[in-house]
Amino acid sequence: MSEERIGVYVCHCGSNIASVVDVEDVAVWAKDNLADQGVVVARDYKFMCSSLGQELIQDDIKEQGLDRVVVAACSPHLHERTFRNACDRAGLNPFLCEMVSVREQVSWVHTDKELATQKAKAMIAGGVERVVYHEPLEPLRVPINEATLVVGAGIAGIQAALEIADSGFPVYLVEREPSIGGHMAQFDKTFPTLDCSACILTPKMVDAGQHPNITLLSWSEVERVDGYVGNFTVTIRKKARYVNEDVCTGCGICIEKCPVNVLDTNFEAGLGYRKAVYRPFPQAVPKYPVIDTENCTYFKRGKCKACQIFCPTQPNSIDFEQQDQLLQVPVGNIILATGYDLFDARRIPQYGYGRLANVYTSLEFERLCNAAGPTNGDVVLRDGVTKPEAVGIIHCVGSRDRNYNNYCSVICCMQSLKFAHLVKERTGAEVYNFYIDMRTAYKDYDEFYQKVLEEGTHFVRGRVAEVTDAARQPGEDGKIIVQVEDTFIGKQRRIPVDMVILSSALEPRADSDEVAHKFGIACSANGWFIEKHPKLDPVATMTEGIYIAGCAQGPKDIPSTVAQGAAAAARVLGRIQQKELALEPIRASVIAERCSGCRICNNMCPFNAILFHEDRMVTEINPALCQGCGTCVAACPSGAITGTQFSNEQVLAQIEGLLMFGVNGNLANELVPA
Amino acid sequence: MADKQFEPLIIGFTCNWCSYRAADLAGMSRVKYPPNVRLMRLMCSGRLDPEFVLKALRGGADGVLITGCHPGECHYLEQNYKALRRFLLLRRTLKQFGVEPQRVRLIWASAAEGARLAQEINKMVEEIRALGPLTWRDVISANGDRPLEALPAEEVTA
Amino acid sequence: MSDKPKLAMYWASSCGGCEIATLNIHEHILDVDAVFDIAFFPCIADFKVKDVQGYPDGYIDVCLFNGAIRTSENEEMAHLLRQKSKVMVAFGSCAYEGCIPALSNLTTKDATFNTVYLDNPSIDNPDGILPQPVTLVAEGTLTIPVFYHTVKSLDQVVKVDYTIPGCPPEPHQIWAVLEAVVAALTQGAPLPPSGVVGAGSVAVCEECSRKRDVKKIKRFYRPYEVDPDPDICLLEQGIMCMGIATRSGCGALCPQVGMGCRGCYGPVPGVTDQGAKMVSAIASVMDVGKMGEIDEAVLERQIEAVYDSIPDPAGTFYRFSMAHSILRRTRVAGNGHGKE
Amino acid sequence: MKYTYYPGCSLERNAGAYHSSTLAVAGPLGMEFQEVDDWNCCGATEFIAVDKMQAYALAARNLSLAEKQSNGNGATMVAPCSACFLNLSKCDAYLVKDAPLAEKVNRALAAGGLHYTPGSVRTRHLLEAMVTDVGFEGVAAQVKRPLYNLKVAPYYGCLIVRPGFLDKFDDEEYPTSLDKLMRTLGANVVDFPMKAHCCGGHMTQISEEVALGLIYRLLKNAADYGADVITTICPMCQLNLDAYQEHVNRYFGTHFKIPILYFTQLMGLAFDMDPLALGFGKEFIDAAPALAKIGVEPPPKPKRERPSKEALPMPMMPEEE
Amino acid sequence: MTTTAFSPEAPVLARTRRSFMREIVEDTPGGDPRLEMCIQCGTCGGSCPSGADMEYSPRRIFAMVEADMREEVLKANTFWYCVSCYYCMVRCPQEVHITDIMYTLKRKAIREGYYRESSASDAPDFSETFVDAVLKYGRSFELGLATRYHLRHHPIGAVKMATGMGLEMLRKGRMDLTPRRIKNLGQLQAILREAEDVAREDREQIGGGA
Repeated sequence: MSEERIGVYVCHCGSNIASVVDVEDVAVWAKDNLADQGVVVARDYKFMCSSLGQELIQDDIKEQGLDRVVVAACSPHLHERTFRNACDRAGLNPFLCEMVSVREQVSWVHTDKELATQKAKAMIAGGVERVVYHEPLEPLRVPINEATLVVGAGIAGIQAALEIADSGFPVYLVEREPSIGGHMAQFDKTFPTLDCSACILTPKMVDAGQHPNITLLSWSEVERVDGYVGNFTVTIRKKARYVNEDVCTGCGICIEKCPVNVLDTNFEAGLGYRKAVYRPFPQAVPKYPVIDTENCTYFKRGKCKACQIFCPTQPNSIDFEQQDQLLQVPVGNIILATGYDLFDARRIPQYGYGRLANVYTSLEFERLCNAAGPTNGDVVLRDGVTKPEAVGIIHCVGSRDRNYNNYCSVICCMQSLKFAHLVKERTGAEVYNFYIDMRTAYKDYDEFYQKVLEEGTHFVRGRVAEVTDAARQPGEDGKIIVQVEDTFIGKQRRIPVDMVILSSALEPRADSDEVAHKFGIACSANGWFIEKHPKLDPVATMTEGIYIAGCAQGPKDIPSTVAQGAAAAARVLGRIQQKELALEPIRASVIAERCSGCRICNNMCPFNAILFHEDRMVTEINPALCQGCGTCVAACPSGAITGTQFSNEQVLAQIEGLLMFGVNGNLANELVPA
Repeated sequence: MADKQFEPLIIGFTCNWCSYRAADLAGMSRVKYPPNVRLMRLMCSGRLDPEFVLKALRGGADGVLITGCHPGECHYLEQNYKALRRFLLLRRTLKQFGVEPQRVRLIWASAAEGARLAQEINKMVEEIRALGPLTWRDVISANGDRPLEALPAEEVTA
Repeated sequence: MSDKPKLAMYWASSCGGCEIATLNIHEHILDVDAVFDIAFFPCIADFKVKDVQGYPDGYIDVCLFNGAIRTSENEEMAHLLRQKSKVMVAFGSCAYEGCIPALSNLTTKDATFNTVYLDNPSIDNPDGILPQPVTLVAEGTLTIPVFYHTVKSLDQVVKVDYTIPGCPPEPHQIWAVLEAVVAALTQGAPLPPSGVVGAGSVAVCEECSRKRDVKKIKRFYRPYEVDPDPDICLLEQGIMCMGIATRSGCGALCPQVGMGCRGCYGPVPGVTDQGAKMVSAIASVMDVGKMGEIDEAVLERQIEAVYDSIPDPAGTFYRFSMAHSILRRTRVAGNGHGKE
Repeated sequence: MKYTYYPGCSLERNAGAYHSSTLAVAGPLGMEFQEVDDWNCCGATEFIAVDKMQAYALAARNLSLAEKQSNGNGATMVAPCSACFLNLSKCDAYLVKDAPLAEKVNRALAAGGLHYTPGSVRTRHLLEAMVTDVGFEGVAAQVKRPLYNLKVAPYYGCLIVRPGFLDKFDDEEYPTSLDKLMRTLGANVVDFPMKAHCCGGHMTQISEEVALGLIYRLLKNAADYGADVITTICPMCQLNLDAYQEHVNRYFGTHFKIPILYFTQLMGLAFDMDPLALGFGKEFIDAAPALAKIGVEPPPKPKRERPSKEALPMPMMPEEE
Repeated sequence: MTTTAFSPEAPVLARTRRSFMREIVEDTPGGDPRLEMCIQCGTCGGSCPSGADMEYSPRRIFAMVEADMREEVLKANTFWYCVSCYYCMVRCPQEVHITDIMYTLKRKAIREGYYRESSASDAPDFSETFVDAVLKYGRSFELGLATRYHLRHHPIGAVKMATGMGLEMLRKGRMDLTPRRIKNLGQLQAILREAEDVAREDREQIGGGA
């Protein structure tokens, strides 16, 4: 009979656990069968993490004199802190609490109730056996670096950076393009209020560019991330601009004089041109241009130098010898706001993009509408002159389609309604919106739909089958025909139009996996960064100190993006205000009297925490440097190194508990003395 | 239980930073895998003491799954390389103990590879199901260790 | 008989080295004779089993039991002596943890018989006769002990009070233990707490005078392949040395003379499985499989190539501790394991 | 390369020109065909409409014969007819996917002493095998009389690209392999947006009116883009566009005279083979006037029209990138 | 409500009530045809080459199936007008196996006789004539097929055929006057007979299959 007094708490998690695991049975079983291990109380409860659930544990600790607690609920990465804090409040050292993940590892991944229940029992047995060997510990405290890294300077990143900088803390804002601003800088009007995108965005860009607390690193990318929450070291590649930022005044003469015109597939979405030395748009922040070495005549052929010749600054701002720079910055927290890519509409050939001149993508149309765009805001056909008389707008291009992306891109309905309005306003053309479902669920959104209905836009409920120039009926010649089943009348229709706009899906960045990897976070199957909790912790990630905001987390509109940027900033500020961080007290230490000085462990530590004392011929571990991986513990052939929280006793006991049942319920474990 | 098909029991050691999170992710994405595997958390695959594996096999596991971060991605920089070296020497040793190599596996699974982890678990369960039970208890109490009088008649020769 | 305390020493499955070591305590043997009456000691005096059976329970004060449990006779004698003795001492590596006899746990009884009685150049056994537990002859029934499938340590069949490790235990240790017992018996001094006695509590390295550095082992060499540097840690020279995982007490005899420690004192206190610890420690310091090499197949190939220089890992790492290890023996598919 | 060859019912008669031209060009391209011994009908689109199990057993008999003929070496079976290709590859794919179905089909096959291991025979369309295995360079090497000036509309129809059960080799909406093959022969390939649309299939037998509408669309589209000939890869497509062209003209009051030729016939022509051996003359719409346009000299490169100053740039297509 | 509802493993069948839809799903080969995943977007109806001539678009047929309108569905001409172009199937955003479902509906309509009340009541006979030829010879026989079918349903067309296209086909050597038989016809017929038996067993077990 164990001397410990252990309480076991089994969470239903609503029905998340209880629908697969018979939680009541598990609790009864634990009380009846784990008494020898010291279990004196076992309860199940609807939501263990709720305040009532926590109080249940606290009351038991006080009233029943519990000295160990095992909570079988979700992953410890989610609620370990919650339950530890509950123990702490009840006067029990928080590290005497052990969590068993019966949601992520049982109810969510198994379907057979009987087997899942058995597995839950075995896992709880493991937790109980283990917790016996837990020791009261004090968390390690490390200072939090006050600086924050924000990756991606679209509206989400800008918002987050400004919030933090305004609070008086330093921010490194890294953007891989030559200018900050992101997709929002490309837009013309923003729904539902139709205010001008540039008018609301550029002041924020200027603020971010000039803020004394923001170090703006445009044309830069994060190379690697080391360290951990509170103490990251980030290596940033500042790509060569070939323009000396210290001297350049941003006068733009170099751009004017550059003889090379380059199709701008980036900012102008392929609808306009830029020079080989360029800034993406006139209001770019920072104002310094960048030389595109792929297209620059000097870089290609070794002559030209027009930009340098005409540069009026002293010394000359153009520096063809400039090299990439690697910067290392220490930061405490990181916000990823890396945005989205637009679905490549050429992947749906039947919509004709790339083949039929007057099929446009949504981004192309934004540029077409934009007063600063290639047509100065004239909505015209690809010939640059003709105003369309009829325009088709197709929703859900590449979204809600299992052949491409099975999610809803959220913004397309509203964006398409905005396009319908803009087309009407600029051309007076007949507008047809082709949609599957009209999704206008947000403040003032449905009102906008009403307005577009009032304007006389035609709404055809049906997913477009194809867009073709193969005329076969009178009135189709010279037009592009949108073929669709109008599902309300149940008939196939062929609607001749002059222009088609494809509301393309938002997709995760092509390199989102790579980026997630770099920062140690995860992507969902669709490729979006995964938040810590979809409802309750939407901007944190499973990796402490890394936050996400904006479309990198999933498709969303500008209001939500800005809200997330601010939310991530608030989380970071909260962290910074704590000044120091409580770290898991997971550390290795040498029992000096057991150490024979064999030196096997001496090169186990990449953090140089292991020292050998030649004089005493024993090894010692510096707890300040130790990160707690436990590699030296496993390596020590004399068992002279122990690790807190993951001692041999704890692990071996847990194994024993886990093996209490076979998968068919028969007793698997033979409790033999080794 | 004789009428049920053999269901292997597998103990899995996961790294706190990658594979345990992969298991979390598998859960969050509702990827299914058989309940034959019971995972426990270590801070790093470098913490894995070969004793843990032996203990699991001895205690009734039919297989042991060791998981860690991909080479080059260890949260502690390089400890998974040590885990790999230990695993390979342990595997050689276990072979001499008559433990088939399929029973003790090392796989790399990043925090993003929930589905892959589930796949590997599926695969391993299938493989071990095909190999049959290990039941080390029976290995130790094998025949010949019975008292004289319990010998069957056919072993008594003239 | 006098009322002196009674001493017994019995050999089960062992080589006899432990008896030699016991007699090798030099002039102290006279003290032993002075203090004890010998109650049973087949090596030096002619007692019969039935003599022992005739003793009342607890008649023997101290029984030094050496040798592993290999046959039914070994086991019966262990039970008998346990019953008749106040203090049971597992004496030497065989009784403690199986030692060399238990290496046969890496194979099967059939394979062992095959090597011993059938397939060996020095054997002349044309009829392939193998020992049979029971043989009927004209005169009646002959029985010999059953040869067990698995070799066990003494503590796996009876309760053991003290353990003296070593193959064999060093004479100074034996004397130290006997001295303590004698002191307890003659002067009423307290007995040491049960467990391992007469040995150190750290690893052999503690007693080894070789110079040690951070370990990076490129490959291993068999003893005949190299002429070791006399001053540097053998392991660092690629010579397998179990000293790092072996209990001290011997004075690091083998490493001091250029032979890697074989591990006969068993694991360091607090460690269960000496072999597993060796696997872990050795693999940890192999200088192969560098950071940056991320092609798993290449990595594996490199590491496996280095491990080829350890020809018999189980036999090496578990040379003495097989019976006491976690797994205890090998598993041979279809060869009598599991229920028949 | 050696292939098991499944000609299919159409090639025996109606599409005799396809058969003879296929065999004629196969030789120089190094494709060796061994016909499946005693093959039966693939079931077309009809059998599955009447009886599921029989339809799968029928197709599976061919697969089984091909498997047997390959002696377990993993047969590659080439079918020139798109419907045969679809039926056989689909049968195999579904037997792989649907284990209970495979078990039942094998029970049926067993009644004839046969068995089929799902996945063991890979059915490929002739065009796919040619462009993948021989390749465009291999074809180019045989071209002796390039089809200069001949404006060809490459017509794929449906079943070669849709739904694409195994090794999808070309886009299901806008395939290009036949375009490239025709360019390799020196022909002037016209854009033909309807190149993967339906020829009407068996609709000629169900509702001639509907069928003629479908055929009309294709002919009009090809004519709108100035095609001299339409080249096909499927006997059904050829039959519908060729034999019903006059019906279309009568019904719609049009005057189409577009010969419908198998791609292998055009290949043979470019390889300078005897037109008779390639089955020319069997077409309803006489090919001679169109073929007379084939020039000796390559046509001058069309001048790239300079876009007007105001014109906006077009997005680049993947092949241009 | 429970998380298992979203389990990718949970078989679709388990979610479907025993209904007309389930009958169709069970009788469609090649794995789950995903019929209940239809979101009524109309991609199929829009893509269908003969969609304009159908009484109900495929999308609408699926809605009717969902509504258990068994008779109306099986009497429709929709699936008889399917030309097997597979456009609907590759474009369907929900990956419904539409073409295969059309075949299943054809089989059901024939087996249960509803086709007679369809506006395309002749259509099945074409298929059956084709099948008969294959059962008889092992290969298709165009002349036989054409004449028998047309004589039965379009006598005037048959005359036209005989004088027009048919004659031309014969003259150009594109049509046989006599059918071609495969060598081992007995084997094929035995296989097809057995297939029919297997199918019958199946039907008895689950009911309604074709």
